[in-house]
Amino acid sequence: MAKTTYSAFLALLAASVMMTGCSDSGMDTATDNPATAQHDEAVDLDTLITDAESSLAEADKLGFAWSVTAPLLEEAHTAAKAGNKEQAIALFQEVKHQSMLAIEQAHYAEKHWQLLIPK
Amino acid sequence: MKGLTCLSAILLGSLLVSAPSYADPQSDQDDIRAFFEKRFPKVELAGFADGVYAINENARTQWLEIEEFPPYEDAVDEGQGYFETPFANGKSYADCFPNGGIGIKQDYPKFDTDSGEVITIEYAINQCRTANGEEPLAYGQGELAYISAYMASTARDNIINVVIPDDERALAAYEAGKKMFYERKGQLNMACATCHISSAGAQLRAEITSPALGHTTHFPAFRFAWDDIGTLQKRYAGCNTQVRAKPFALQSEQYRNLEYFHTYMANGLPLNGPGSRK
Amino acid sequence: MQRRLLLKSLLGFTTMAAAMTAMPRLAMAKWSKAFDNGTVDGALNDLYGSAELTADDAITLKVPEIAENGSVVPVTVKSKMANVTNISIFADKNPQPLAASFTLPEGTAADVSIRIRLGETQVVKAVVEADGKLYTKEQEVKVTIGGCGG
Amino acid sequence: MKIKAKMKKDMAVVKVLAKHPMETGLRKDKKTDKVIPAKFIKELVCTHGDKVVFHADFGRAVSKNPYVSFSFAGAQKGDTLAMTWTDNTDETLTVEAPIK
Repeated sequence: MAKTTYSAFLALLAASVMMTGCSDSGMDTATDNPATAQHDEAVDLDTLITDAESSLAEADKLGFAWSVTAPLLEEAHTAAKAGNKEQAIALFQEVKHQSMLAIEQAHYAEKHWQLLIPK
Repeated sequence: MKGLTCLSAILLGSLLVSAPSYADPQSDQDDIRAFFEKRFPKVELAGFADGVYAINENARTQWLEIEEFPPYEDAVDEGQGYFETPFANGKSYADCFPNGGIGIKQDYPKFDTDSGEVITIEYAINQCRTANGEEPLAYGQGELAYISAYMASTARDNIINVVIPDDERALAAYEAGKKMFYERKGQLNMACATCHISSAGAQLRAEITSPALGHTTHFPAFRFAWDDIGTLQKRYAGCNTQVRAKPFALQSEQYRNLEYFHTYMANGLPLNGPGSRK
Repeated sequence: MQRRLLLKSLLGFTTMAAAMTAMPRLAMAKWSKAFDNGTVDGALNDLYGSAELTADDAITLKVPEIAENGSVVPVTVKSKMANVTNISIFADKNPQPLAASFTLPEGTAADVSIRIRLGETQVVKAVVEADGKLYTKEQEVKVTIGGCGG
Repeated sequence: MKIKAKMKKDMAVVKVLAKHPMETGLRKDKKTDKVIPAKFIKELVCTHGDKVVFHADFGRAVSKNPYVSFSFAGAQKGDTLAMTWTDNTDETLTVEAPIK
């Protein structure tokens, strides 16, 4: 019981984080993300690309991918091809970040989708 | 922090107690009706078929004026033309449907116990085509939407009567559609129910959100935003995109299940499609 | 049933010819000027030779308070006055304010409806010409940015 | 063009929906970024017998697929109306309809 309570709490927290995340409208979250700001040359672009793409694929498989993520991925690839490594990293990280949130939404929905049913 | 944990424990607890594995569709319908009757006491059940125009007088007046000379009439005529044109093999759409396809929309979506899937009227139109050696049409807009609009027009005022047969797969399809209706998704973390149940009738930016009850009655609809007739599932994809969730393919299993649930909720309401919407 | 007639078909041609001869000569010339004018007063002057309007409650202007859709706003103008010869509709913030002008011969009621486009929230003005004088009634129509609806 | 004309007491009530793009010439094609050339109805005339009973001049603000309604006296059930529009490219269409 203690464990399930904890994960429910996590899910609620994730949901509330997402809610606040939305209020300052989407696309510029890349710059707000501390993980992005702190990266340095140590980031391996190839691993990041694999991560970003597999996260998005998982979110998609769960039926929870965001409509804004795939265009972002395209943008990221374009940046990488153009040699803008820094921008590409930021964008791939954002793709990964959005996909993780989407996956979290799917998990949350699995447990709590009935909350909105009128009683 | 402790308070929050406590709250979530209570929420979880109540879920564990109150959530049966499969809800009873009939009682779902009763609950939704009771909810909307309470929220919009002045609207009679059949009135919900008018969508947002049942709950907003200003919008209703303009809508009635548009419906006096509706923008979809030509599309319905065109749809009739397609519907009545025989296939290369000499058969026609009429051969695929009960009662020659006339006045039958109230029975869709149907659950096909042979294939184990939900059959919407648009899905059936394409099944009819492929069974007769014709290429399937694009879903959403154009020829198929016009045919569907014509078929809807022949079923106007008929009472929606979606049946969930005594079949586990049918109930599972219904349940999957229901889940999709209530689950939050997309970058905006919103469910269908967020706007169309919890906040139905509220002002969302410049719009008044329509009640979920009665959504399905007037599709395919002519939307001025589309400048054309489009199907219900095209609207689903639009709604998903509006909350920044990646839409499913039109007539995918997911959307057909959603339409199954969504239309079942409207059982007993009159069909009034095609309708015009903003 | 309606019959669609091409202009070139004989019947269509005679109908058109009848329409052309009966049409007031000035109509076309009036058109280009007033409808291209960028201001309400300018268009009024082009159309009527005057921009002097008297507000009058004998005119009914039916427009929505909030437009459902800015690209199809239903407008109805009625007047109880005698000898109404023309009704025009203006939208002051559209690039060319004059939206439509109706010439009403004797026997045609001062009661017309049309659907117009409004690019933004603005005042819709009905102008009625009766016995050579101009009367007006106006109302604001709010136009919001759409997106939802279903 | 669709016409619905109906006697209501001693007045013929006429409703018309013309099929026309009503392009203002002020709009750009989103894809090509080119201005879409103007094509709009300038004039709609209704005749009953030899008499013009209604004459409308349209500006660019008239909605796509223009709709107008009006009513006039002196007609009878079964009479025929002729409605003619002319657009800025001089294309024109005449449609006849009976009064019901």
